[in-house]
Amino acid sequence: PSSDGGSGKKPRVAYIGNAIAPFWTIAEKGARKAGAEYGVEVEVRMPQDGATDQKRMVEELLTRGVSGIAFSPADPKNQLDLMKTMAKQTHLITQDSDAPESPRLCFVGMDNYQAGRLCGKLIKEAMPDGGSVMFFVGRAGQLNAKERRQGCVDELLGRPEGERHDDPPDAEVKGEKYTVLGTRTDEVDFAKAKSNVQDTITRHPEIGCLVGLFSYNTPKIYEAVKEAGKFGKVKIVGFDEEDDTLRGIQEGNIYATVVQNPYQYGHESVRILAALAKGDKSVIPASKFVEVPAKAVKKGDVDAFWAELKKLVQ
Amino acid sequence: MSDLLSAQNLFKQFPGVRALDNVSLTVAHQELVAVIGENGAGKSTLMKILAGLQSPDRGQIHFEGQAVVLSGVQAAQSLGIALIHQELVLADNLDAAGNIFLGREPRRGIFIQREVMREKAQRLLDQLGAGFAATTPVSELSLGQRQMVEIAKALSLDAKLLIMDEPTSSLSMRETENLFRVIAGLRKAGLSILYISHRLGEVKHLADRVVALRDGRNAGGLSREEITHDAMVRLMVGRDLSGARPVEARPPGEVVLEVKSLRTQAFPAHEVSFQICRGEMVGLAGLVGAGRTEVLRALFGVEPPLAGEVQVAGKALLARHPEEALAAGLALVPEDRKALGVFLEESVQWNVALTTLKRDAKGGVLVNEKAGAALTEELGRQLRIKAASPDTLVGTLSGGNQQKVVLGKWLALAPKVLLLDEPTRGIDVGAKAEIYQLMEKLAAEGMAVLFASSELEEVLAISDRVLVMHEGRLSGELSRAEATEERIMELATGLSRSDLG
Amino acid sequence: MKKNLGISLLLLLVCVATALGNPNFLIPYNAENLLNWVSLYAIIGVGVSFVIITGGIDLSIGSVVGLVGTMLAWLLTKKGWSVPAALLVTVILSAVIGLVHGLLITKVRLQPFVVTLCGLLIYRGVARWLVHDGTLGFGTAYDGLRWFSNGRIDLPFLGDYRLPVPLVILTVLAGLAAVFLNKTVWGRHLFALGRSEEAARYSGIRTDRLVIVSYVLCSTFAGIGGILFALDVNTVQPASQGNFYELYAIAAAVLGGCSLRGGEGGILGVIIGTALIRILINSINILGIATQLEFVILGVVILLSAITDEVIRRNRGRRQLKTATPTG
Amino acid sequence: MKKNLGISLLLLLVCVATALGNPNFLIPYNAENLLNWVSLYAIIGVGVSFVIITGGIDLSIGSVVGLVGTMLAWLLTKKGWSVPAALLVTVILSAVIGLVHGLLITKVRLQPFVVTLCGLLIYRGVARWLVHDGTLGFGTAYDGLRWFSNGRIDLPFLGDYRLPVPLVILTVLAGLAAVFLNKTVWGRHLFALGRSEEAARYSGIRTDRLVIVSYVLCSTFAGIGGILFALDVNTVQPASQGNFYELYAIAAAVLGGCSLRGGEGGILGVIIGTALIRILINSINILGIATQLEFVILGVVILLSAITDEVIRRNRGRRQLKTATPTG
Ligand SMILES: Nc1ncnc2c1ncn2[C@@H]1O[C@H](COP(=O)(O)OP(=O)(O)OP(=O)(O)O)[C@@H](O)[C@H]1O
Ligand SMILES: Nc1ncnc2c1ncn2[C@@H]1O[C@H](COP(=O)(O)OP(=O)(O)OP(=O)(O)O)[C@@H](O)[C@H]1O
Ligand SMILES: [Mg+2]
Ligand SMILES: [Mg+2]
Repeated sequence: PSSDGGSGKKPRVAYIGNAIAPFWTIAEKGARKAGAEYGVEVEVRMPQDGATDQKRMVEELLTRGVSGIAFSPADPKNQLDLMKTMAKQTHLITQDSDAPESPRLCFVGMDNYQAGRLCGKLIKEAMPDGGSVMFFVGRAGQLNAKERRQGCVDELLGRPEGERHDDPPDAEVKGEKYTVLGTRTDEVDFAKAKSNVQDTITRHPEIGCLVGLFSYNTPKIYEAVKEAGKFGKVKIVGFDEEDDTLRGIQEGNIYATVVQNPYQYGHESVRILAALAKGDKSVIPASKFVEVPAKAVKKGDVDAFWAELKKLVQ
Repeated sequence: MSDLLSAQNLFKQFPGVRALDNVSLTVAHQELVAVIGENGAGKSTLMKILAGLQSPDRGQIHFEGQAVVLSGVQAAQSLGIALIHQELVLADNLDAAGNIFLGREPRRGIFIQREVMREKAQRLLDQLGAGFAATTPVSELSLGQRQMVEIAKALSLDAKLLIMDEPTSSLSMRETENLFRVIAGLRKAGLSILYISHRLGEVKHLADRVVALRDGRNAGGLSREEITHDAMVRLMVGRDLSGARPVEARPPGEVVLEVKSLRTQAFPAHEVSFQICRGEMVGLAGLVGAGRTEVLRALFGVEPPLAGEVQVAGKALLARHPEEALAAGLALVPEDRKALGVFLEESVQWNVALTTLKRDAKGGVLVNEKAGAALTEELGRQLRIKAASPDTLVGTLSGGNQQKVVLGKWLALAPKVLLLDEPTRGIDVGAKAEIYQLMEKLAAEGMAVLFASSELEEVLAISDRVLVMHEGRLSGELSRAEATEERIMELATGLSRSDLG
Repeated sequence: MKKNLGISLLLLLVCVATALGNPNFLIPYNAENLLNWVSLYAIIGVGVSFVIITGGIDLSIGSVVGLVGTMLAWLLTKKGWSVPAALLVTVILSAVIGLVHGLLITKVRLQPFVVTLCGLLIYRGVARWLVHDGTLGFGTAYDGLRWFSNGRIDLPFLGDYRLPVPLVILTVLAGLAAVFLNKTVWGRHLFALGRSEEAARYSGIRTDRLVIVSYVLCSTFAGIGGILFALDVNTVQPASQGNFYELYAIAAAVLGGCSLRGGEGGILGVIIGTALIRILINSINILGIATQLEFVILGVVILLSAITDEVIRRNRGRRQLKTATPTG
Repeated sequence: MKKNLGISLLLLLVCVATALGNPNFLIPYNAENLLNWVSLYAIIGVGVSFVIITGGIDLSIGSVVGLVGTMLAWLLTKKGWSVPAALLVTVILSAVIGLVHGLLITKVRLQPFVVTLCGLLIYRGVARWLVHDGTLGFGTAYDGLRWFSNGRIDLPFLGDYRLPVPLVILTVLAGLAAVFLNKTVWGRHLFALGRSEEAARYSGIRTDRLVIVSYVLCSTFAGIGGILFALDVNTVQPASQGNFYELYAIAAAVLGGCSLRGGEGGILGVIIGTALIRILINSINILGIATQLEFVILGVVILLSAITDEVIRRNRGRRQLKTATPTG
């Protein structure tokens, strides 16, 4: 908690996520670190309730007075109004998910759809002979979940790059080698996340690969597969860098995870906002895109990645 | 003979009411002391204090010569003081036995011994002549039967001092007689009893000594020889009451209420038929559970009848809801006044004007406060409701005045037929006389009055005609001239004349 | 009413403290936003107060908000319905929901808690199923319609401050509700039945009908609130839209002096209660207090106000009256 | 008990139907998982039934589950406490929470709904604030401890099936609870006070004490459940852990024959109720029905069972009236 008034000399910038999740906790660390480095005060907000909470938080931050906001729109198409208001009153950049039609100054991050494509590639590697796949997620309707999933599906079905489909989350999609069985949601209830995996293993004992779309889903998949004694028979691929996920990769029981480097999202966003607050517009690239690439972490590179992560998060 | 109990200079203040104001009371060994007084005189408060349910603000209590502090029910019980409550307070999800021994279950360690409990309870109930099993859930017992459970519960305590706060208010004659037999037995066994009742006949029959309270103060006492009806009334109200109604019979008018083959939900197999005329006052007598309340409720549409034909002033009515009955010109003063008759947390005006809201509404929708105030004023005067102002909460009024509020609520609608269920239950003599006068006046003005009552004295005193019920059936009809206590009991118990002989 | 005095003072106190802590509290932008939110939440609060006055409860409000929002977005953007048709159908839907609650409670004699708990589950499930958990939004095509939820009316005498349209809607609805409750025969009957359903029936009041009406009103207000919430945020996520709103509404009603025992409460109190909740949340955020403490502070304030209320009531001696005259 | 017959039959029906629909329903893996979940949820259900029998309600259960889970993970992994110390403190914490509820309800005479609604807000907020919304996990260091939540005991006569440890814990706790409720004087007093507080008080029963005990038991069971849930999922997110669990628990209790009016209910019924809910969810999932319909089906089943219950009760009442022989 930052105190108001006294430290008023330092510009204040805000960093807004789209859910309460470990992903955003790591991003917060990066944002705070950058805040210290660049001499700005950082306000971090995570909405419990998606778009409704975001709107309220934005309004309150604008009232509180901030010189810049890094925003991860929960529903970019429908939040244009809100972003216009923000852009009018302060410096607005988007991060994590983009809203190209909005008047944001730039976007920090990587397309979740591309991350999904990357995930699809990993599934193919893990399961070269083909098989069936089930997705697990907290909220299927949330944009990042939708894009990650769609990227993954498009990749698995061998659809060409640049061709974005829109498959309903719970429908079965059959490709030549790979079958996507559907998506199970849990409303961020961890117990439900786990029992969803268990029920899937019961229903589809021959399933090939389980995919966790939200950061906590992968460890829950790991738990359930472990208890079912199915390590090796069922592949696990996921997103984000939870400790349990990385540990699973070290053991070789999780094939790989797609990491988006949330720490860097936070850090870069605040760096740019800090510069903007001081009137420095040069930080905005012409492409309006500050890429923080997603990458795959597999058994080979997990140790190095983890060490690096620990260093950053300390 | 030393005193068993001696309470000296008790004070008890409630917000706005001084319930006890320097009251003293003694009870000797084996003595039966009756405490009388008008509604709100402080009788129940005094008894609650002696039973440990409430603590006095000031005053001393000695029991068997020792100064005692009655800090709770258990403290009082362990001394040997037991209370039969005026209000029936039972847990109706338990059976009779469970209620009788509630809080004092026979136990082994922490476990209940159900069988032992049931046997003991059954013995107590049999002793009282209550014809039901100790395993009967209380939810299935009638009001009178519940009262028996309360009494059995107090008896089970093996107390030295038994306090009975209006134990007979919902008992029939026969049950009352049973109770009196039990009381006689207990006294022989050495118990002392404090007995409260508004039925002065009972008091006269039972009491060794009478103590009267008035407005929370001692108002004197009477020894066994001095006990007469008039003397007691004088002590209670501080003046003589005018005698009962004039005896001449009114000429009956045309029929206003005609009931043909009415079948109620409680007694689906039996039919009830009768007629009541304009200006007639008809008593409905019977034992507890005979179905009187059921008939009244069915007529009023609270519990719609299964079948039958009812005509009010020539118009057919089979009410599915009280609203329909009201529209047809019926009104019911229910038995359970506090739960069903009035809204205790609301004011006198609020209560009185409730039924006329719609009639007086501005544009048929908006509440007309002025009309309500005028009505309350008018009825308050007419019924002589004792309340500080129209804004006084009804819960703070005495029972008699609450009953007047219920009556007032209906009189404003000028019903053709007034139904009353136990109109004077728990009401003191003074207020009772006023209620009777009111009923008389209404009848004289042409209203048809049908009242159910368990007090034979009352039935005999004010009815033009008596209907008697037995097990859901109308077992007889007696004209004023025919009606005697004996005849009514015969019909109420279902005995024919020859059986009696 | 005297009853609202304490909480009004508290509201004032919070406002003054916040304004001192951060002067931006009073700028038009914040004031308008705040009033906007207060209005939206107060609409559902006013609705639930009818039900609370009858001694009932409605746990399904949040799910109704979610379902109505989802339906509206779905009808407009996926089914291409016209605006009036979609509005009409969603409002009717919510009224029908209330009707079903009322019928189950009065005719089948189920408990309000059970009925509306099932409602909470069912409507949420239906909303999610309808759109397969997808997020729906109005995009930019319905900016005209959205005026109802985020329009601002310029008034000459208010200077920089403008009047949020939802506040106007609330004023109209709350005004009607207050007249209904305090001035009409039905309102009086509603209070009577809240005090004692049986006694009300014995007085010739059609209690069943009134109970049904109160549930219909409650759900309808929730439905209207649901439409405004959806329009205001412009996007609806069926799994979370409106989650827990019933608790906010009930808390506001309790803060505002409604007794869950029935028979007590008023419209003004509910609005003040809602305002207190929203302003507390607002000030926590604009004063930079940790957001996580939002719930803690809210809970503590409600608890303290309930305690104060009870202590005052007891001193006034009304309680004793109640225990002095046990009923039934 | 006759009362549980209907729901037991329904349970059987759902099981048979699911087993026919997907034979995997009966394989050891699924059976064990199912029993595991049933046990965890039933523990909190048994807890809440004490409170429901007194005629009260506890809305804070889910937040207690969240707070206890968060505390446990925090104490063990961040504060480096020993396992017994951390377990002890979390259980005591939950008991103290129940104590506070009980005191507020009996001594200050607040309504259970209000007190525990505030609890719901406060404990959730405290949990989130404690770890700044971070997710905490036990990692692999506590696999021994986790045996309590996901251990399986091999029994010779069960063949491939193993006994989940939580089921053993539930059996012990439920057994104690059942003996307490049905065999001891306290249990009987609890039922009496649930139906009529006055009757109990006038009989010299310390009703306040009993009410407090019931809230302490409820919160403690929620705390034990919270520990097991946290261990079972191995990570705790304070903002969502346990959300809505009070509603599951209350729904299970209602399904199992507890009346929210107080004075009625039993342990076996609650367990069967929980089993029905969990098995329904399981079968929806393994039969491949859309997950979104889970809530709908759950809501409809609870509603239907409440309606059936009420209709049976009413018919029974009518029959008794008919056969009742009037005394005289
Ligand atoms: N708990 C209480 N709180 C406030 N006032 C009370 C309480 N109990 C009794 N009173 C008041 O004290 C007075 C005495 O009441 P009490 O019940 O002792 O009268 P009573 O003589 O038993 O009357 P009744 O014949 O109607 O039973 C009444 O005015 C009553 O309203
Ligand atoms: N709600 C009820 N539940 C069960 N039985 C009932 C109920 N109401 C009445 N009864 C039964 O119906 C019968 C008739 O009762 P009712 O109250 O009509 O008798 P009554 O003659 O008016 O007696 P009372 O003197 O008690 O008023 C009794 O046997 C009673 O036990
Ligand atoms: Mg009395
Ligand atoms: Mg009767």
